[in-house]
Amino acid sequence: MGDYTNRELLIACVADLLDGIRHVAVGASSPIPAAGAMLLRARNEQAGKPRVRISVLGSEEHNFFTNGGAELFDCTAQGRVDAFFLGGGQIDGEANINLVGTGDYPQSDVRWPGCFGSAFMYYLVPRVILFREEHSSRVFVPKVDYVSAPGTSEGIVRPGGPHALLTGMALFSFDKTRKRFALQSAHHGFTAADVKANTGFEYDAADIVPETKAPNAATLTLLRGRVTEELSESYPQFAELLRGERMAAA
Amino acid sequence: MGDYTNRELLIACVADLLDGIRHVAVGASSPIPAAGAMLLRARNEQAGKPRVRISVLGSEEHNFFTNGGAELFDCTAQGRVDAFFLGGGQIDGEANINLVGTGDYPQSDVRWPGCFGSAFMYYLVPRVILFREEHSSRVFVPKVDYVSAPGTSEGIVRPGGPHALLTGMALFSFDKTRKRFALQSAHHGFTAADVKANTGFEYDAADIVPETKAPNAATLTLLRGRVTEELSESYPQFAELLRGERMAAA
Amino acid sequence: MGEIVSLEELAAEVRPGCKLAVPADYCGVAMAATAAIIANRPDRLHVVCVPVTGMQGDMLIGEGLVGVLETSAVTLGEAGGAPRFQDAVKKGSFRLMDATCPAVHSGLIAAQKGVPFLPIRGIIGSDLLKTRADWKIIDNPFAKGDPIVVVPAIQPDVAIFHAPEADRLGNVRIGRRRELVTMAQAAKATIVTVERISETSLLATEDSAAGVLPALYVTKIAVAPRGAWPLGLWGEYAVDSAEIARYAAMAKTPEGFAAYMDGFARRQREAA
Amino acid sequence: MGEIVSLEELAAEVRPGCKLAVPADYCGVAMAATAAIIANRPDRLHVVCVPVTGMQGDMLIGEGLVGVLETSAVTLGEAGGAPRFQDAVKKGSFRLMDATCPAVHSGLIAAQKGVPFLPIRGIIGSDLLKTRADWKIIDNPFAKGDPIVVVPAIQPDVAIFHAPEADRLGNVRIGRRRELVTMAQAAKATIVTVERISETSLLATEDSAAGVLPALYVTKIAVAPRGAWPLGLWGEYAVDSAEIARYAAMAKTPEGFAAYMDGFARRQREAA
Repeated sequence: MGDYTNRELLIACVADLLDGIRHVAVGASSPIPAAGAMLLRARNEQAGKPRVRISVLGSEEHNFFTNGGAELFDCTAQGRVDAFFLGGGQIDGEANINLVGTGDYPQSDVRWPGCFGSAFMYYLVPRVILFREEHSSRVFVPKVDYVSAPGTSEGIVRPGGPHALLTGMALFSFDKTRKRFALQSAHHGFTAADVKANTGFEYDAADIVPETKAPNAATLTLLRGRVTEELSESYPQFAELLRGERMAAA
Repeated sequence: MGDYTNRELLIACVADLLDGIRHVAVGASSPIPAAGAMLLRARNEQAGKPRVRISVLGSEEHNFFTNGGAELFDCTAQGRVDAFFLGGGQIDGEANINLVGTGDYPQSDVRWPGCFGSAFMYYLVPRVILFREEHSSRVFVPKVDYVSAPGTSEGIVRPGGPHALLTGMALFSFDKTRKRFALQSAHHGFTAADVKANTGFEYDAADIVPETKAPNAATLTLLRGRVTEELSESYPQFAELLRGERMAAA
Repeated sequence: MGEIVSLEELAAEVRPGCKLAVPADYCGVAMAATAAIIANRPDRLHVVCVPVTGMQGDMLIGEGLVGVLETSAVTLGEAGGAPRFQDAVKKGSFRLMDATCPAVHSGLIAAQKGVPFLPIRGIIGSDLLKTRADWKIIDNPFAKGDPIVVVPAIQPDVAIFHAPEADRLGNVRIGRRRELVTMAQAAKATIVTVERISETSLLATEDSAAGVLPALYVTKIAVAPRGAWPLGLWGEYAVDSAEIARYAAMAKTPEGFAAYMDGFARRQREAA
Repeated sequence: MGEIVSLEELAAEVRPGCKLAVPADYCGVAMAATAAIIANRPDRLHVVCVPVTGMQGDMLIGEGLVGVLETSAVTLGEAGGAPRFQDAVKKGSFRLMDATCPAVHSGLIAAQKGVPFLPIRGIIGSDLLKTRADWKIIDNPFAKGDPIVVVPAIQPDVAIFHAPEADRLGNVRIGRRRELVTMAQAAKATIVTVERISETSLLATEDSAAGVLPALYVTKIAVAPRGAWPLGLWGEYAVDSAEIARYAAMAKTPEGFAAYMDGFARRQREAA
């Protein structure tokens, strides 16, 4: 791997994808998105750019909401949440996501927890980043078995939707008009052919797919210093994992 | 006047009109309704009957709401407010009330404060007591100039409405089906003819109109003791007024 | 967000023609800021009273700054009717949008929730509906023969109120006055005057956090000691009834009102 | 209102077939009461999760007491999927009403406000709408060509949660978990277990009052020290992750689940 671990790359990718936002909400059990947001916050602070606000949902300490569980959704509908992360047991080529289960509904063969707020957040957050570390044709399917939330909509008020898909293997952009992903880059250690082999849906790709931009020295310094320290507070296990992987890679 | 003052009679009437309720909301500037509610609460306590809860709106000390200004209305819509008081610059024979003004709307000749919550509370509180001390044909008109809230409704969900009209001179009941008041009694010192002469709308009346039931000794003891003390906390000026009138009448 | 500025800078957020939400007298009225706003003379204001107003609204009307008044009532409380309001109504000096308290709350909650409307019981058969062309009756989609009123979302450009304290992060104590939360979340910008700045975070404990409007919803904050005077501030000081009565008496005529307003900003500062 | 009773008397409020609202794990889950409810075996429960559930819901499902499950998710968090839920879904043991978090909140707010429905953005085009026949699309009455979902009011028969403390008057501390206020106001009856009883009124100061559910909305209260265990309680104690993991492993089979539940009520009491 060399200079950086795969997770460090993902964190740096998240920070880049969030560039320009003022407020991002992340789940208490989503350490990579949180780390990416913290990296952007630290970077903006260094550069004297506008402050990035991070709401860690479900956290007692780092949750600045005071109006109960409905506040995230109200805040989002007010246009005050610029970015959010969604995953899915299945994601298809039109960016439809499935958080419910496989097989025939309701008696799913494999049942996942459920839609949570996805059938709302996906429509209203301007920059939704689809994030799923596992990159396999089990996850990235031609057509999801259940649409928890569709990738695109017509004829309704929908200011939000998918901005990018980030996996452990690659980064895709999404074209809402064409309802189609485009492979932007493959991460260090993976080829366009690896991505092709592990993706169950069709997508656009250039003849030569670049490698995902490596995090630069300044970014790695911030990430390994201040950001890892900040992570230790809310995500202590994850901070340890990052440190461990780094040492193994060094 | 003899044994009791007119205000004491009104307070006793209010307590009787509220009999059986569990929760009443009163305005911070409505001392007679509040006193009647306190009298009922004291009486029920003595008799071992269910506790009466009184919400004094706008009061910092005696307001048990914690969910902001919308809570009274939510609480009412939940069916948790059994009784409420409404007045009006004008009240007509169909129990329509006008809290807005006289003459052509919007450029009213005389403009009152406005509807407040009447266009909601009148529909939803099961037992609304119309209370207006001034009994004159200026107030009790054939037809209100502006309907802040109608006395009756058809074809809509309306669990609430007028239960009685209490004035400084008399007590009326209201028949929702016939949309008509009936004079129940005239207070001590007033005759059926006095009522007739000072009421601008038509109403039913028996040939012989009884005098409003005088408060009994036990009621007066409670009112002059415990209730006046309780009133001193939220309505100190009114408690003084009651004491003064009593002495003048004795 | 939640930047601490001067009273003048805060007042400058209220621009001509803007939709301005103000709270009821018991919720903390920014009277010092009102004086500062009047000095800027932003006219054609659309004032949304949440859900009623008193001296603040009457002053803005008396100064000729109100183009539209959306309110469930205007009253000086014990001091009686609001004289400049009554006079302006008679003259038709502004567009009047009479409302009923829960409908104002529902309109703001609709904006808070990012929905175009909220249903509300009651109202049907009142004259309010005749004059509020922006309120409609629809059929309850879940039951036959059940007409119900829907009121549109109310999104103020600016919400303004006065509170006991804010912290350095821009969080504001609102206690149990939760309509202030709704008002702030519904509004595009929220400006707040406070008695003082707390040096510790208001979100530090669960107890204090429960009564806080987070900085996320606060645009600008200015310190204005006794900033609600002559009105009161919950938990801090009572209304100055004598002063309100003095206003009520003087404001009965345009001349008396002008005499009262002359030096009001200074007297407001001196009351601190 | 707000009567303090035994845990058994409190649990008896949950009757067969009733609509029972339960909070998310971070809001204070009444696990001691859940054990007491299970002892009464009230079946055909319609469980409304506000807006999701975890171990509590999984246990009620595993015990065969759930007839309808209305939820936005069921998960044991870090311990993974909810095994009894997953198994029951596969077998079709109950009627499933999959939801999305803000729709649950909106349904409860509709009941809180006494309106038959609330509009909500999003949802259109998801498969949720296909299976939620009780959700409808209407045209926004204020704009042409703007379809919007409306969800009906959710009025639970009983709402139940666990909180740090109540006072002798029946007021309950809920801090900033305001969905508990909505849940309680929406419900016909609300039962609450608490860590302790406060001898001073929780409404005594503005600060404490801000985070209080008033007694008016509280039917019965029982003291249950460590009453959320093995889940955590905000501001009091953390989740017992090892115990949740033990449950997750054992509940993978009906037999393992039965073994776990055997003596759970006793272990719950002993955890205090």
